[in-house]
Amino acid sequence: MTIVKTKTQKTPVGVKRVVNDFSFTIATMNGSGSQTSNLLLLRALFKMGIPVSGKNLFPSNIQGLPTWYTIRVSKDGYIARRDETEIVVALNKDTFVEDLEKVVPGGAFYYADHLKFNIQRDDITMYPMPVLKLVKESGAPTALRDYVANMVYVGSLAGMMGIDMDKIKLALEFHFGGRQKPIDLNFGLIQAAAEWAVDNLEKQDPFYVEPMDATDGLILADGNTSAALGSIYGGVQFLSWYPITPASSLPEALIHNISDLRDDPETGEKNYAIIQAEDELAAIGMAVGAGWSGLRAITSTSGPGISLMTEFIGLAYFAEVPVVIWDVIRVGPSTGLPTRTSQGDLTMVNFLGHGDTQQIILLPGTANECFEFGWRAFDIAERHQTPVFVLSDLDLGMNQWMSEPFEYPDEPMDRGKIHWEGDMEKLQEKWGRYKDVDGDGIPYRTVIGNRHAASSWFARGTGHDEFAVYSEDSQVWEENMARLIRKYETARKSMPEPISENMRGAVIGILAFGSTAAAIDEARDYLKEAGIKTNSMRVRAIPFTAEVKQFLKKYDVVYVVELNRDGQMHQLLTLEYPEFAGKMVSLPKHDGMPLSASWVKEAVMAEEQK
Amino acid sequence: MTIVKTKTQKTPVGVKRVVNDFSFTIATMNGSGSQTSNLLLLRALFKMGIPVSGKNLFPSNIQGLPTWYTIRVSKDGYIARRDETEIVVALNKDTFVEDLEKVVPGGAFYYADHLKFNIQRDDITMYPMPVLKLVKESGAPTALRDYVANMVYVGSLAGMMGIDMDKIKLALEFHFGGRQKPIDLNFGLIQAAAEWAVDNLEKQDPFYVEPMDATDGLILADGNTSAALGSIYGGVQFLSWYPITPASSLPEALIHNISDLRDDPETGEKNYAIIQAEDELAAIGMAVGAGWSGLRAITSTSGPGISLMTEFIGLAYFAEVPVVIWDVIRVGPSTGLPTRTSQGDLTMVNFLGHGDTQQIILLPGTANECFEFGWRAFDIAERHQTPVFVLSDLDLGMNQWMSEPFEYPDEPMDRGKIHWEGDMEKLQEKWGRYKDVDGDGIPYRTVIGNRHAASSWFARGTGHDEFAVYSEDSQVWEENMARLIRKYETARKSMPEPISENMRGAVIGILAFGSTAAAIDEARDYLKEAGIKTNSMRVRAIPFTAEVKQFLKKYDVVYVVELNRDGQMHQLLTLEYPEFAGKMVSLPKHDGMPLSASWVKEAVMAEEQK
Amino acid sequence: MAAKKSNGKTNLIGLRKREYRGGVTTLCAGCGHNSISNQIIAACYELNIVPEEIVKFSGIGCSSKSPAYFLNRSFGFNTLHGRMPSVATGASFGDTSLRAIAVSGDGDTSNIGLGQFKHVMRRNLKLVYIVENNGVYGLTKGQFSATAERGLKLKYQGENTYMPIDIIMEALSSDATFIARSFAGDAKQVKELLKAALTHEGLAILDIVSPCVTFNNRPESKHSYDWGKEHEQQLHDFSFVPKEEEIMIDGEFPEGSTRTITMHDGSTLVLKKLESDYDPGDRWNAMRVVEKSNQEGVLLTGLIHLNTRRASLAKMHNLPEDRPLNRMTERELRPAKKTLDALNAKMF
Amino acid sequence: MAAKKSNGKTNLIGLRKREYRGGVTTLCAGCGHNSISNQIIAACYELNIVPEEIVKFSGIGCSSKSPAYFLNRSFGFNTLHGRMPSVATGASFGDTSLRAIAVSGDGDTSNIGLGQFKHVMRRNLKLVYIVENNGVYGLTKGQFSATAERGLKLKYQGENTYMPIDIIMEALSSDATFIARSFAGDAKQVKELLKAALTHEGLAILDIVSPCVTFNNRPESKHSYDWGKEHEQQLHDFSFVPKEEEIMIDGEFPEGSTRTITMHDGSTLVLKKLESDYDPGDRWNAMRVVEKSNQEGVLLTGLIHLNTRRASLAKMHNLPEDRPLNRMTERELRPAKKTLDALNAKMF
Ligand SMILES: Cc1ncc(C[n+]2csc(CCOP(=O)(O)OP(=O)(O)O)c2C)c(N)n1
Ligand SMILES: Cc1ncc(C[n+]2csc(CCOP(=O)(O)OP(=O)(O)O)c2C)c(N)n1
Ligand code: SF4
Ligand code: SF4
Ligand SMILES: [Mg+2]
Ligand SMILES: [Mg+2]
Repeated sequence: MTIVKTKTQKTPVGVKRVVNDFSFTIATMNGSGSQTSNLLLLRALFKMGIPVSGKNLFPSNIQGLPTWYTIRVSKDGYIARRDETEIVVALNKDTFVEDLEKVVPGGAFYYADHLKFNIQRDDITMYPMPVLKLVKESGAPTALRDYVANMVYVGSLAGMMGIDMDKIKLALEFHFGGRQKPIDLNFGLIQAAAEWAVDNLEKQDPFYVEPMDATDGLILADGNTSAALGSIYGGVQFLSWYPITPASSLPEALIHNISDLRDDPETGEKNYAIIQAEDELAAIGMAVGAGWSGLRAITSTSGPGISLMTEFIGLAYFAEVPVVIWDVIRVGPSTGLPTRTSQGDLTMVNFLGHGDTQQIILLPGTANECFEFGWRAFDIAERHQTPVFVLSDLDLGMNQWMSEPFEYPDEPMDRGKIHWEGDMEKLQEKWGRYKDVDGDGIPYRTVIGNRHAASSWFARGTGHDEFAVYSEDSQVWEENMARLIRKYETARKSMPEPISENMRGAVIGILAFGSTAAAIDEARDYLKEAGIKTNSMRVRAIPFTAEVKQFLKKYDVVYVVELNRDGQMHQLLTLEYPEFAGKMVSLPKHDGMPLSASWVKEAVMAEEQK
Repeated sequence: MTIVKTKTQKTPVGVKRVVNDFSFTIATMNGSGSQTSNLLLLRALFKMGIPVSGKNLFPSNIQGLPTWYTIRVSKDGYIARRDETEIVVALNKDTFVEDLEKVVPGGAFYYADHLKFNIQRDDITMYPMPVLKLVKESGAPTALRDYVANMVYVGSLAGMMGIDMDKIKLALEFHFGGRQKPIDLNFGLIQAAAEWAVDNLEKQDPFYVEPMDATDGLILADGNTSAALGSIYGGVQFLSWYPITPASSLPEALIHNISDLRDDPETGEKNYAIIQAEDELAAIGMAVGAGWSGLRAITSTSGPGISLMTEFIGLAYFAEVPVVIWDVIRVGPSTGLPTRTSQGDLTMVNFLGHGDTQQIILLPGTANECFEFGWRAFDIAERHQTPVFVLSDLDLGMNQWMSEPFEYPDEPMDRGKIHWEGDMEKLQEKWGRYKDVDGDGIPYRTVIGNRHAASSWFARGTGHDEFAVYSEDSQVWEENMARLIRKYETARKSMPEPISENMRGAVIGILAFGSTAAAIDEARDYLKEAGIKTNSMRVRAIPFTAEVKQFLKKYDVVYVVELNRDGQMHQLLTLEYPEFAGKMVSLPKHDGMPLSASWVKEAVMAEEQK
Repeated sequence: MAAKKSNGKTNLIGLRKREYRGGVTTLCAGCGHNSISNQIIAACYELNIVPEEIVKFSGIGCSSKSPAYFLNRSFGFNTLHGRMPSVATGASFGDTSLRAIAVSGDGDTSNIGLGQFKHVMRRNLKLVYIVENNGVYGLTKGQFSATAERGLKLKYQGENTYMPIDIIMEALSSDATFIARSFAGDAKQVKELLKAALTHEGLAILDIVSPCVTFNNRPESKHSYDWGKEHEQQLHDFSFVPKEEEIMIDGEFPEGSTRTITMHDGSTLVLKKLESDYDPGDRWNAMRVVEKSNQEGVLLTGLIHLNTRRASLAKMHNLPEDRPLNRMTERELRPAKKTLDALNAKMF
Repeated sequence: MAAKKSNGKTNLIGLRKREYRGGVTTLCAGCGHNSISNQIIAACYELNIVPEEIVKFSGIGCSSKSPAYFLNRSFGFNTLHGRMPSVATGASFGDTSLRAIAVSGDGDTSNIGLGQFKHVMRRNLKLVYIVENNGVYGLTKGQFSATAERGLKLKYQGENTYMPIDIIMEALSSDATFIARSFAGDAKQVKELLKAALTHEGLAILDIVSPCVTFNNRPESKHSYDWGKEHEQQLHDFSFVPKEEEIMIDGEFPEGSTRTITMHDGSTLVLKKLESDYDPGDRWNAMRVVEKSNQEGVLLTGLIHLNTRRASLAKMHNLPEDRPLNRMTERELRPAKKTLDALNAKMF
């Protein structure tokens, strides 16, 4: 590795450096290719050992509408979204004015100098960047100019804030998979921009980055890719999907990674199949078919797709077909805000399907957990022969998260109770597909291709007895449905347990799930500073495990924080633990944004002061 | 009207007559045409002034599988299903043995004498009927013989129990719309059978019917027909549907009745349109389109159809389109028991649609109410510009119910807040489709065809501001969603209030909804006899009105009785009133049968004795 | 001789062209969908349609967003993915005097929406149904739709292995009553076909190849501008003559080389023969010609099939002609009180 | 000379016919669906298929119940209304060595299921897809389905006003690889076509007119026994010769009047010319002939189209030939531990 040297700005006299503790936001237009440069910055910072997080705020549009990317560096390791931004990079004339307003006093405003606005703010520093000029000088082919223009801000920021050029190079090499030509072109421009900035701009803001070692051993990954990889390690055999934001990148990551990891290196043969279905009705139908045939089957979608899958989920629940459904939630109801994040599908999924149903729901909160639940969901689905939902969200799924590295599955695959020919031979009594032999509500199943003459059965969504024979008998119906409750209760015992964080002396609890963990961790620190000590619990599955009850029991008040309007987790907790309803306080937020610690802090403080 | 005279059996010596207080069950094969004779009996009894109810227990099959029809006569006016049957009429050899077992000791067993089984019971009376012989003698054309064979049991029962021949004739005339030929053929056979029975059978059982005047002014109707008629009086303008048991007879009744009531008598022109859609996705889509265009639109279905409608309901909720959806519930999950009754779609409908939604649900409990909610649902839907669900069930929808007569709407049609050209002219400020002008959460709408240049707007399921303009703004989203809660709270105030029945000194409450009312009323009498005084409340709508809370507050214990596995009404009440969770006891039953009073009594007693 | 023209500033009903415009497009610069929107604006302007007498519908996709970018003064409903036909069907009964324009995408129509697409053709709903066909899902970033040709290779998506669905063949097998194909790059033809479609008393399918410049515009792709420009072959030189105007056929073509068809409202379609005479009335020939063109790798455009004999959906419903259903009042809609007694008497 | 026969009690794999039976039917006596079930039993018996090597699928309807009434020893899945194709697609990957038989109804396929029907044809799933076509929804008591002819009058339903969907035309427009029509009243042809379909390496559509005796069997109805018997016209005298047998064409027809087609597994289809020679390879001619027969009110039966060149869905997926996916174990399915470090290193 060549060590790259470039100049960086000196700290101005009289300014107190703010190091590794601020946010900067890049305002561009959708479809302008800025995603590459933003990721470069994020990765370079991460490789510098600085805790970092990036949030992409994009419109439901392909090209032309405003989009923002915020990067937060935090020496304290906070990775939640912040409401404030110290630095703004303005490349979009349509939002120039509002972008300028966003900068906190004392902050900095970088802008492309061809965006001519006669507005100034004297409480911040304004840095014009000669984007067109530098691009022209770079010698980039005309077709690529718009695209590489984004490197100018990378370079400018690097020079002005002190981002390591080495690390940027690394990130570039990673991004271009080692292809030298684009690496050189882009890096040349970055360097030129950095030099230009150092030579021509006068640093007045106090924001700097400096190397740390706080990201050692960590990874930077988005939840959808993590889930895809986890599924591959979970032995996924069948994926059917239909494109939808923000879920598409899960199957797409699976498609782009599975060949290398799973194809037979000699023959190229595959032990899985992937189908882009004609819609979500078909996607879930295929996955249910595959699950029934003995494959580890998955589909992924978002709210509108879940709605369309409703009837099939009821069938899978009742015919007891293992299948894994990832719901990467966006803001609903209806088409809603397709590019905004939400935790709003919880009650719907919990009660999904007409008639009495109970769904198993996993709630990952980190990229690492997306990987883990990626494989574990198959074990749970096959063990319990039932659909398993994994509820992620746009923020977790599509943004880059700093996380513990993926861990290799610590348990062998659990294919559940499945009889093959040999098992059938050994049976003492007549096998019945829906017979509760072990008293745990989970029967034994067989799958197609089993050549034992007594192994076949006829699956259906209509009433059936223990031998899968059609039945309209009242008692048969009631017993079977009661067994399904038993099965659910069995599942409860092996659900991923919640994760708690404790503080000595806390009498207040905060309960949450999924992607809001980072904001809550951070908020708890602030609350502590404000004299309010809290313990927190992050629930990771429904049905709730025993720890949830203990948590609710323990505190005088428990704030239930979540990203939806109706406080859906609060609703499910109320239903399950009405005895604690009096001390649960619902704190829902539904603005489509990743949660910020300051909102949590304010919300809790407001309640506490009541 | 000719008064018809036939002989009836004398009471055997030493037998204490049981009058107008027993049940009899007719066991036949599906598709054998017995529905006609069963209804004849039911109607004749009703016309005799005897409180009566009929329950059809039929398989999911067109021809050949066993089917039972139970008629209960009750001088006390009880119309719930009973678990016991005093008399069985056996015409199906496949179930002969089990049918024989069903008769309570002291009861009677009528059977077709060509069904040769060498089984006897000496604790009941066995009455063979020479079905084939009498049919042959009737001179019925060969093609009709199987069909008219059912008249033999009508006649036999009439003769032996004392059913008025006049009334049977009346019922026949009604059934055949006055067509003399079939009336004569059938009536001839009935008379012959009655005479044969009186002459040849020796009455030993004590069960008789006698005229009363307890049905004066009442009607006998099934819920689906009632709903259809109510909708016609509600000014239904658009119906789209897809066949499904047990909902099909609602649109079919509408189709068969609307022409007479609504077509222009001169031109034959229609002010409504009906479409059998290709599936439920299309049925709801059409209804939503029609509702949006300013028509009173309805669709009806059962669980599987509701599942398929999920996404459109979310759209209608969020785009604020009035539409009425009847869910005639059958047993789920999945295809379940298509011909069995249930109240199992409650939580699913309540949380229907991804994202945060709140659905308005009406819960009729009588035929009269099906009529009323038939028209009222349109008013509620248009007033609140939202989907309105009406949850009926197979028992209420498809069985004949004694009920108060239909009442003409006591309120003028409420088309809600709708602006036409003239209204637009008068506006002082800019009209906005989603603007909460009145503070009740309900905005003003316009519909297509409005020629005012400022009246048009673009409906969508995506985020929108007060002027229906696309918006991804956080605050706009939150405010709009908060307004939808406001609207729901406005709706709460005008929901049909619950109906209570009180007893002096009761400290126990029973809360229920829908078709279970009859069983609960009856059970309360039995409980009283057993020393347990109860008051009851039948909830008729969600959102719950203030009375519900008062009821829960008032009693030491409230039993929530319903026909599903998970106690779904109990769940919704717990969610809304967790403070009373401690005294609510869930008593769910999910055997697919109409509820019986004895089950309710036993269930409550068991709890009380705990 | 040229046809009668408006004064240039306003059309015959006194509206300016901008009164037919919509909001500013948010689609990509160069997207085929934008040029189709422009032709819709032009066609309605030139046809002198009152914008309030149009209703717009769409499903979900880039294409389906476009109704927000034309005819701001018309009502519109941006429905669900693949299920616009059902909403349009229901809404059409509100006021059957209106005309309806629907925009859908190839994914919207041929993937998730195939069932509703086929069934709305069966019903012959009076609707101009435009499929803005680019072979990909634009809005979700370029996955193959069912109209993508087998063997098409896209950078991120790899190779398409399935047989394509041909919108026109589907319309022909469903016996739709107006079937046309065009190309967003052929503005004049798009506009003339739109005008004809707007006068059709039934379902008019317009399958318009509308390139997605962002995800599927490589020259070898059958939905690209380049491919379209190189391979378009017009069935005829098509023009629409509104009923107000005299039909004048200019002298270029010898007699006998022109076919004229009269629409319900009296307008005329003029089809000038190009290579061979084509009879859009012959559905079987249409199938043959379309399949041949597919096999030869030609983008055949023009009015492929027309049948003016079948009644539209609304016509089958015997509704009053003089006033729309959605203006009816309680007086008409609620049966009189006296009828109820008779009904109650029947309830036994 | 007759083909080789089994000993009469068992077939060549030693199974008795009753080992191919299912549960007792609950369909109406005389229902066309029952006779089709019987032919499925006969075809599988005669083809010496191991029942465990068949998988059955169906949607919802009377027809869709019938898989419970044949092949008790085969696995089966009675899925959702109209959505059998997707379930069959997913399940087919469990073990691609199996053969699959699907039963659907006309409502199941042409109404709610039209989209999935069309898309499964595009994918060429290896599946015998039988449409038991009676023009009505039997199980919900006789409402019109989309295949009911326009103008059909039923007592309770009134008159059908919509254009019918023709399953065969849909299959042709979707370019399905095996397309046949038959009539439940023509048991022999049904059986021979079934055998051929069972050896086809792709999707085989069998549209079988199967009268609903309870709701749609009046002689004037196009889905009735009477109508079928009177109007059936066979395209050819069709027979199937399994690969184990020598092809012997009996002398009735002069040379040149017989067409033989070899299937993937080496079996042969023998098509004897009746009125004119018919080439099932020519899709365009098929469309013409089918449409002509529809217009003439003829029930044209036989093998309408066959294309043995296109690869089946499974083949496109490059799966191992030697063992089924659903028997693979952790060793094959979970990548080795060492691969994870490399992955983690890439996560930045
Ligand atoms: C039920 C549902 N599934 C998926 C999506 C996501 N989605 C939005 S647009 C689209 C595809 C649009 O493709 P097409 O109709 O071809 O339109 P284009 O963008 O190419 O114009 C999809 C899959 C959705 N909105 N709803
Ligand atoms: C989603 C859904 N909608 C409606 C139904 C009710 N349903 C059951 S069978 C059937 C129609 C079956 O007709 P067809 O496929 O023609 O079969 P047939 O009974 O005529 O053989 C319908 C509508 C259902 N089961 N599921
Ligand atoms: S992504 Fe494609 S279809 Fe969508 S707006 Fe851009 S060019 Fe048009
Ligand atoms: S109703 Fe019709 S389709 Fe159903 S079993 Fe009876 S005859 Fe067959
Ligand atoms: Mg497209
Ligand atoms: Mg049918």
